[in-house]
Amino acid sequence: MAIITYRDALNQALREEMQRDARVFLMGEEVGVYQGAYKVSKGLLQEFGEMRVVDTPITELGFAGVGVGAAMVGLRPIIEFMTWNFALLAMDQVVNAAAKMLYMSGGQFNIPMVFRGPNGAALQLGAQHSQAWESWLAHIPGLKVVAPGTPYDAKGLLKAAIRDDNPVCVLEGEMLYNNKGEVPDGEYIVPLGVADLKRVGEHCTIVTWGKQVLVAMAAADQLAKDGITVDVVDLRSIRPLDERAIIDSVRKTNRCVVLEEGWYFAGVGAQITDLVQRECFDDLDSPVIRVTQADAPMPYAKGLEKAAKADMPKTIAAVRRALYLD
Amino acid sequence: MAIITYRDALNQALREEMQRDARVFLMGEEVGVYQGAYKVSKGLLQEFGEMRVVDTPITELGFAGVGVGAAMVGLRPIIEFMTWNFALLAMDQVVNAAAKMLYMSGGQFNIPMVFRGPNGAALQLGAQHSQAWESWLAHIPGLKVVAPGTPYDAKGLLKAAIRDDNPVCVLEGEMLYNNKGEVPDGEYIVPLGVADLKRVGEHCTIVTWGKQVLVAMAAADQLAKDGITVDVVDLRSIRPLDERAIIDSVRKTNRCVVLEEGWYFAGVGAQITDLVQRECFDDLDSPVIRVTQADAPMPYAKGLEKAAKADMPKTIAAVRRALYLD
Amino acid sequence: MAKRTPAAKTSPKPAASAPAGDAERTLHLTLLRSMLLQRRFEERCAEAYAIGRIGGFCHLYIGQEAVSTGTLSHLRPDDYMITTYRDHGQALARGITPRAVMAELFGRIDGCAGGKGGSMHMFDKATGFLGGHGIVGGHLPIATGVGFAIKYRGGDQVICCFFGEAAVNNGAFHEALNMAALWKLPVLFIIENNRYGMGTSVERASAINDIYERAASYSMHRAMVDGQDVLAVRSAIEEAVGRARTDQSPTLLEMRTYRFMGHSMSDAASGTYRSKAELDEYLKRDPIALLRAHMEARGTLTEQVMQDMDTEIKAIVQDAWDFAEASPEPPLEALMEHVYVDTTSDTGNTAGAWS
Amino acid sequence: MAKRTPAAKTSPKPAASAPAGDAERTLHLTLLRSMLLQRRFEERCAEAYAIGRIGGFCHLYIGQEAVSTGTLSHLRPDDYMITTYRDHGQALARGITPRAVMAELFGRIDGCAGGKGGSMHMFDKATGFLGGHGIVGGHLPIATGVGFAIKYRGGDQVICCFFGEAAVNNGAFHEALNMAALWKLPVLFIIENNRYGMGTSVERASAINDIYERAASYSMHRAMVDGQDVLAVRSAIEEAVGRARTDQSPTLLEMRTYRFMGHSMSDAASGTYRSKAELDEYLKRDPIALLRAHMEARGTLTEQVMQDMDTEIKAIVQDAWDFAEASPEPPLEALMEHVYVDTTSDTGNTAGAWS
Ligand SMILES: Cc1ncc(C[n+]2csc(CCOP(=O)(O)OP(=O)(O)O)c2C)c(N)n1
Ligand SMILES: Cc1ncc(C[n+]2csc(CCOP(=O)(O)OP(=O)(O)O)c2C)c(N)n1
Ligand SMILES: [Mg+2]
Ligand SMILES: [Mg+2]
Repeated sequence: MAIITYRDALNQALREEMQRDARVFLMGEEVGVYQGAYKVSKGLLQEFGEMRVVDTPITELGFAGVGVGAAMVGLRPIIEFMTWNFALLAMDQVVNAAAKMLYMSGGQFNIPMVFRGPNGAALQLGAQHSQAWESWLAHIPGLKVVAPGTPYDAKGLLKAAIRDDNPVCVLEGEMLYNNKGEVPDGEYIVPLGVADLKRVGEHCTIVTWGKQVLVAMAAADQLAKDGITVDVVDLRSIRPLDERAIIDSVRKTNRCVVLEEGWYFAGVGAQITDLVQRECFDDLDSPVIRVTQADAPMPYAKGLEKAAKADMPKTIAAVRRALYLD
Repeated sequence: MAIITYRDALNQALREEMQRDARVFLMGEEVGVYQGAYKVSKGLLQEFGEMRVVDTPITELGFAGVGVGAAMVGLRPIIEFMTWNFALLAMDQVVNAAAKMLYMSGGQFNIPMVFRGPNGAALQLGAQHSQAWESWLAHIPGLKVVAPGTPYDAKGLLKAAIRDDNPVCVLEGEMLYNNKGEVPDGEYIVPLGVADLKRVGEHCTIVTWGKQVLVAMAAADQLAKDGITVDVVDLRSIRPLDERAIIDSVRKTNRCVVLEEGWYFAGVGAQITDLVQRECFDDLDSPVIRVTQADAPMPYAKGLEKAAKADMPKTIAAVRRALYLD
Repeated sequence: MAKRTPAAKTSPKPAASAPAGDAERTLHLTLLRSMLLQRRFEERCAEAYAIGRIGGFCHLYIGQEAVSTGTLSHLRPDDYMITTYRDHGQALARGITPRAVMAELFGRIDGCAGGKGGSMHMFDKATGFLGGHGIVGGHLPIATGVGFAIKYRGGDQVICCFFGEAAVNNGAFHEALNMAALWKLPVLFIIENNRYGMGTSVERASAINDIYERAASYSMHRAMVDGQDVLAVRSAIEEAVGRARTDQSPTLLEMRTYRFMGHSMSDAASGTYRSKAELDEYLKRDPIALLRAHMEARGTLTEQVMQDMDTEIKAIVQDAWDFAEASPEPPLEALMEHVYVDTTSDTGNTAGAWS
Repeated sequence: MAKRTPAAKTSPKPAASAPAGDAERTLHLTLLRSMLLQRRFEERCAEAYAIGRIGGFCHLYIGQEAVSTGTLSHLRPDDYMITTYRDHGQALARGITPRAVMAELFGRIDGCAGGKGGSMHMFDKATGFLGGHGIVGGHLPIATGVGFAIKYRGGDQVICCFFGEAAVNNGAFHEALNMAALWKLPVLFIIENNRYGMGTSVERASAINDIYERAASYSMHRAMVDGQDVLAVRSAIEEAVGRARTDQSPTLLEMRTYRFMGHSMSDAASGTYRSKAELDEYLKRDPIALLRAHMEARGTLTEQVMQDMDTEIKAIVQDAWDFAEASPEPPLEALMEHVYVDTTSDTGNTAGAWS
């Protein structure tokens, strides 16, 4: 097993799938000559040429729609949003075109495409560049949504997303691109809709995804020092959701904390709470507790930004609260 | 008290507030010469002239932004979306500009503006014209979101929204415009963030808002015939949310059904479930049950559309399930 | 109000005195037939809407038939097209059967979108009909994407994209045209300028009136066309299609036309935003009447042929109605079908065989 | 690569031989001073970024100072302006103090947005600085809205809206310009064409290269301006502002300029997408050097004056740095402040007094 970065894992997934299938192409801002704003597409223009690695004008609505059109007639576009923040401009194409086309056409036109890019906050990027979109995207039937937290999952999920015949949103993490992890040398796929129990414990379940997986793992380490062990259920896919994995874990631990990067109101965490209180009503020893970003736009100032984020201390506090320890 | 339509109630609110404050203007597609796609702005062009009742090109992103700009320098725009479906194109202005401006500017620029229009499905309008947006909008800190279900609330909430110094989204109902109800002759305001207990009962709480209020009331009537009485908590405002009203009711009835028009995944209903399971953990005799639209784009065919909607029979079934009656 | 005459004068037109060959007659009859089918079909739609067979929003095409007919009569079967919610006429002109279109309008299982799309969302994979779309401007980038795919695969197909003149003010128009021109893609952008976007005239929505000139911003070929003259439409399309096939470059065509009905079934034909007098003026340039007169002048059409054609078409439309009415509603299981497909691309496609 | 010469040649420029009056000298010194302040300030920003005092994305303005300076030196205090994330230079040119700008960059409470906005989001109500905005194209409709408000209130102010050349391909540009022209609003749309949007040259993003010609789509006044020549910028602005004040009509100006640094702090000045040779070519037209040479030729600037000015400015920037460093971080309570205001409009405003 090679130890590579999350960035390289994504790059491998793109390269392998483009080699495997001539219908697959990558389009977005700065994916070509610039080699990707975050260098995820490094080397691809050189290998695959201008027709398959396409730099676009700054037109998120436009090029998302270009992807939809190409997908309608048999290509398999990968649309890179430089960050998902800018995808806000493209939501009409994502929601009204990509997600609904199959249904509106009575099953005639499926849209085999991927929308991908970094999601959520990085460091001090301010209010307009620090938004986590999974709660919006997962709200929409017709879309699939995945959020890998490790290099292994990043490669496997992106490959699965590219092969899926539906529109799949891949939420990456700018802060994850440099993280390293084990990635097998051979071909593999991480199927959509299958959670991964990243850690096994007894006292509480932490449900999370994407970059928050690392926060949960760090919290788990810390809690273990006080003899508190937790299941960390890494959803990996938000839609389809592996309800079974969540339910099984909570039925075992009888307690649940949901850790998410974004805002709390009608967030994905609320959906998981809804599931857990319904399916584990008689199993829960305490209410489901959610850890989310502060309910405010993201501030620039370092200290405020830190205070706004759903971090390890808050996660630990939530687990302790679920255990009635504080 | 006069008995007037929901449409006329909104029209009165617009007229009175425009008379009261020269800074208030109405802008959108067909609001002027055409008198409003749904005639909500009837007569306003004639009374207030072209500068205050402004027909726009079909540019949701553009004219929403025009509203933001006008609000930044002291006007109080009311932006009408012909329907909220088209507001998807304007989300960048609603979310990144209107909702975040006050925060990004460190408190210098508040945005006193209203975004309004019909939300959700009407009859057989198909996948792209039948979407309920409250779950997206309420996710965003910086926005307020209201959804009146009656003519009385429509007038009072719209007036409050216009006077509020923050951006407020008013979700109306195309199917409600012709509904009649009592509206006082004199001036009144329905404050944002205050729910209304539209019906008092014992056995279960139904939490709802907007056009689903009528569905809940009809279900309550029906249930009463079997001796089951319910609280109907009409939220009226989704953000700010009257958490107290929900909690108080559920602590009394020990059961809760949330009825919403839109999709279930990370919907407003999930947020309310999250609240209830947390604040009423020891009071609940059964899990919170949600009634939502089918998890699919809206189909055109009459029968399918009916089956997709969150209707009275489904609401009744949910209440009975909460009471372990079926 | 009208800053321009109803008919544009720049379009070419065969001289009335040229001898009429058989081929010409056949072509003209085909065009006439297609337009008449659309007309009669839409008239019955109005009736079906009134009695509740058709629901939702319903936008009739009456008055604009020369645009669909002139354009689509020139496409190859393997070409593509995409359009707005005002899509019945184009669906018929492209060759979707009246039965499948009417069944879709009635929300039935035999509809061309299985009853799930409705009036605004006709689709037909077999004829490359990539849908009627409900968000103004939304399908323009999709058309650019189809053009991209054609070039990507090295084909010589074209994609025809229809939209109303109100869409030219929308950002999606700008983004779609710029990319189509920048990348030289075989896309025909066809403005159906019927002078109004709902109740807003082009002059009250666009800072310029000759909207085809917007193409200059993208250094794109452009022309204004008399959209009531089906032959003028055809020759403009011929030129544009030729350019698209050989040179893969896009064109913006402004077809000046008029809708003889209200915007949708809930809108009166005249009154609020346009006068009866204006409507009457435009009614004089009914595309069907114009072609008919042209053929009569050339001696290629008799009253009898016209009447027979009309009778036959009425029967076709009645058959479509009967078929639609007999077609079942989709079963309730259909509600949750087509949200996702279950398939994945298991084998890949290194050969570049386009499926 | 470069299809055009670095300097546009169409702009007016005072003849070098005209006698230099006191007023002229004062003006030129003011312009020079403003540009130099921006330059020295940005140089220190690069330093502050390198040592972590400034975080996030940071886009320097070096090379483009003639645009901000020439434009804003002509505005009245009650005019408005709005810009992109590349906003430090304009903030200074508009008169926000270096202290307030630097404190904002350091994320401190005395910053012009209380530390909440950061590099990309400078705001200052007092000077009508309506923000630096982070979504490309997003602030253009906002500018149109400010123009609308000015007209609504019957004022003669103008709003200046700066944006990069890459924004002209975005739908928001199109919608904003069409409405500004259609409604005749006093908006100056100022393209800072520095040839690149990140790593994409204008030729690879826009189907036309003379992008000011896009204004033709809206029948809007337009011009190309040498954006390295602060005097050329000033005279183009003078004309456009005059038109906006008297006639309330908008203008699109394409200022041809160049950024001497990378796109942001994480981008090298040359290498991947532009050559060192190209950069060097443009460096010859440094706006500060150009004005300096012009003044020297006119005998209105000596080496000594220049050095004194530089020394003084460096001290001002150092003071800004010290001030910013001493300014406290916002307290944690600030996190939940400014999400909403608590006020409502209780009294109304029937008089139309604009607040
Ligand atoms: C983005 C968006 N905004 C508003 C609407 C509502 N709407 C439907 S059709 C229409 C007018 C369109 O006019 P035009 O493009 O000229 O086409 P026509 O109806 O004349 O064929 C409007 C405003 C919509 N469907 N999409
Ligand atoms: C809608 C949107 N897409 C992408 C980005 C990322 N981005 C930031 S600046 C930039 C380039 C903008 O270039 P230009 O408009 O020429 O301005 P310049 O940076 O040259 O001043 C891009 C792509 C963004 N901020 N907003
Ligand atoms: Mg029209
Ligand atoms: Mg640039």
